[in-house]
Amino acid sequence: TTGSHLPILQWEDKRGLAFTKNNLSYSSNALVIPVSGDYYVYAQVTFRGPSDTSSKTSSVTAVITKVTDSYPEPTQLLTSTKTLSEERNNWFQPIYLGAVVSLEIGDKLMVNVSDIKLVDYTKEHKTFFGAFLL
Amino acid sequence: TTGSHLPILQWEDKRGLAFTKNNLSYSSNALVIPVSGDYYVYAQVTFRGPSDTSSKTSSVTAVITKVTDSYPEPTQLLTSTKTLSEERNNWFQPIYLGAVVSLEIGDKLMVNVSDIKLVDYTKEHKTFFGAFLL
Amino acid sequence: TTGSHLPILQWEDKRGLAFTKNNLSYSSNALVIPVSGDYYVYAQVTFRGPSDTSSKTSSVTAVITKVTDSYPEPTQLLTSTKTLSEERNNWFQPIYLGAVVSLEIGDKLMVNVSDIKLVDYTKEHKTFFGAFLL
Amino acid sequence: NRPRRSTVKSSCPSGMSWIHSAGRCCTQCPPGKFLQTRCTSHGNDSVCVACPAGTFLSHPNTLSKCNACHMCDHQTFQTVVSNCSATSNIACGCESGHFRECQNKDDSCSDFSCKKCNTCPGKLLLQPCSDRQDAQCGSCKPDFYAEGSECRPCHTSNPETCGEECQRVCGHRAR
Amino acid sequence: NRPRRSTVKSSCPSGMSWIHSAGRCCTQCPPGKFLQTRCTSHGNDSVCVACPAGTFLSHPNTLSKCNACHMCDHQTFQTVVSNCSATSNIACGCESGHFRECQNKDDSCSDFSCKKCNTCPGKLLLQPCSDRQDAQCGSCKPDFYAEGSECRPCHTSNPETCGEECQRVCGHRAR
Repeated sequence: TTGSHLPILQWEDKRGLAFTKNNLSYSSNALVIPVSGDYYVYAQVTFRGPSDTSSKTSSVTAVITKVTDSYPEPTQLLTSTKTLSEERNNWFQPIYLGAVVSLEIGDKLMVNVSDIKLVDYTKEHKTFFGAFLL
Repeated sequence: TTGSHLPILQWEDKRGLAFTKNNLSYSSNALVIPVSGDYYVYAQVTFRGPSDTSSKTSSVTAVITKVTDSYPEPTQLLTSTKTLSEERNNWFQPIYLGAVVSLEIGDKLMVNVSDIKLVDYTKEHKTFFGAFLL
Repeated sequence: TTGSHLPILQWEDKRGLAFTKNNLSYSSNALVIPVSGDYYVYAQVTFRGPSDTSSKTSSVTAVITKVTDSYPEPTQLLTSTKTLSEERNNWFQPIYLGAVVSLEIGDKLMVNVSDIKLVDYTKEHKTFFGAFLL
Repeated sequence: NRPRRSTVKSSCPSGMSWIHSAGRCCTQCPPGKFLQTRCTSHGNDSVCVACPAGTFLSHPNTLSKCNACHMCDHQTFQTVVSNCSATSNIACGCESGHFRECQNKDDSCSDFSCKKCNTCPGKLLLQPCSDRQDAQCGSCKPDFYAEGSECRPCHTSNPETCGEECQRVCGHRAR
Repeated sequence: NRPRRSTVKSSCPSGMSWIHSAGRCCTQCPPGKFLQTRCTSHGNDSVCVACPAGTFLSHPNTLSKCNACHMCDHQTFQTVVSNCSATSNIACGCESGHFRECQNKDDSCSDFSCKKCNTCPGKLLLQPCSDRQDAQCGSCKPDFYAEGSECRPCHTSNPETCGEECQRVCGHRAR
């Protein structure tokens, strides 16, 4: 399915507010599910522009995707798309995603975005990603 | 109180990513609370337009409403309203809502929207609704 | 760090949908953490304008901040900033924030906003703030 | 399978509600009161208590809490039409010289913005500004000439700029 | 009721903090270090360890983790004014030829966008571009004539398009 072909965000998993515990680990851009069950999965991506004035961005998209050994194609779990009407130069557009999904041990969760150059990576409290077992 | 007079969304509760368990059941457009307690209730509605160019939409609204046997009027639990500044033709506007609310056994939760014709129902990962007991 | 110098919102903690329990108390504009642990912290702020036409608002910001005895400066936990492109007069802009953070007993959580005059305080289901222990 | 008649819950006579924990119908609390203590299976009836200040309930109920009153948005020209009472939520309207522009197309118009009424400068007033509708302006008043969507008084027109329409309306004077 | 003096927590002498689990005041860690192991009630003192690379703490503290350094946004013309160290966060400014437009009206201006400085083409420079303020342009330089908000050099003006202002400023040459 689509979304998975979009660039994948990399995350910091130790420093500052970031942490992993209860065996929910982070490796090669993905959260790895240690125990099968229902998880509340969430992410916020702050997009900001323009990165370079040439490319007129018309929309931004954030997707939380699941990769599993039991199926060759990634699955889009949560998607949020916002069109941009801002002609002004400096714009900010936050996107928040969150929902309960059923996951299996070994499943990997990743965040894909429409354009990595538009992601505000400068402050940990503006762009973040997480999950917790219910 | 208001919000309840707005059209009610219908949901898929079995296929794909959708599921219900622990007796939290879905019937006639509502999640039915099996056990009194505090629940984290959430929903995302992706609005997109224009449905028909004639009706100039100035804003979109999503509301999570509670219907209970103990009171004849529905109660608005969470509401999010966004004005639309997009004159461009194709626009997308996601709205996410989530919070903890105290619910009683038998209470029903529904999602109302300002205009059903503007809701993107095409993909399960773009518009969703759920709740879990804390 | 910044964010903390922005005005702090006051909250209703008893009437209507508002409640506190399990010793998570509310005092002087802050939720006070009773037990160290990981909490899902969230807030929605509905901004609306114009409050007065003179001040051209270009963006709105909501921040969830932590104040702790173990460090003299508040820490920004979650931040969401949205630029406003609406020239029209009446606009609405909801901002939702939510994530898991590790908190210590006695830590205080507050919500700061870029401009209090732009916050829609009229309905409890449009602007809210909460946390629960995982 | 045939929908099993639920033995647990049966409909109650009017003025009463089924209380799950008591397994029987108990009297509802009247508007303005909430159910502080539920009736019990062995006879104690519902204990109802008045809604605290700032809260209300408009209907008979078995709620454990009253609803919080809304507030009017004074920053955007809203005014209080009727205060919140124990039995009814606050009602908001618009300051004079403003009308209500409903946010949703439904009828209740409970979510609205207050917009300035059109004063129809220099125009005939077809319909005055009302609660939910802007004033309707007609054509230009006598001694006013149309310029674009505006109506200008003849006495301010000067010969150089007095176009066709202006000549037609104010003609005799400008010559 | 009189606020009960909390027996649980008493204010500590400077340089020390109340440690809940130890029920006593213990020495704080200095800036640049975090509290790896808490002091205990029976005598072991706080064990402080240096903040790992990419983290910092600017004040004495009893935090179990250091704060993560921010980063400068090179994509929007930000540059590093001072690198993150164990005791202070990174400080960002704007590339030359840009000034900081603060996002919030407060003074700290820690959230800002870098805007291109006005180069005042053909105009007198009243005030050069500074960290937080755009250049202030004056009127047209000698041999430049005003056209709208622009200033155009006389030598590019040609007789047909040389309007009133252009004549006035560059008059002698165009004739």
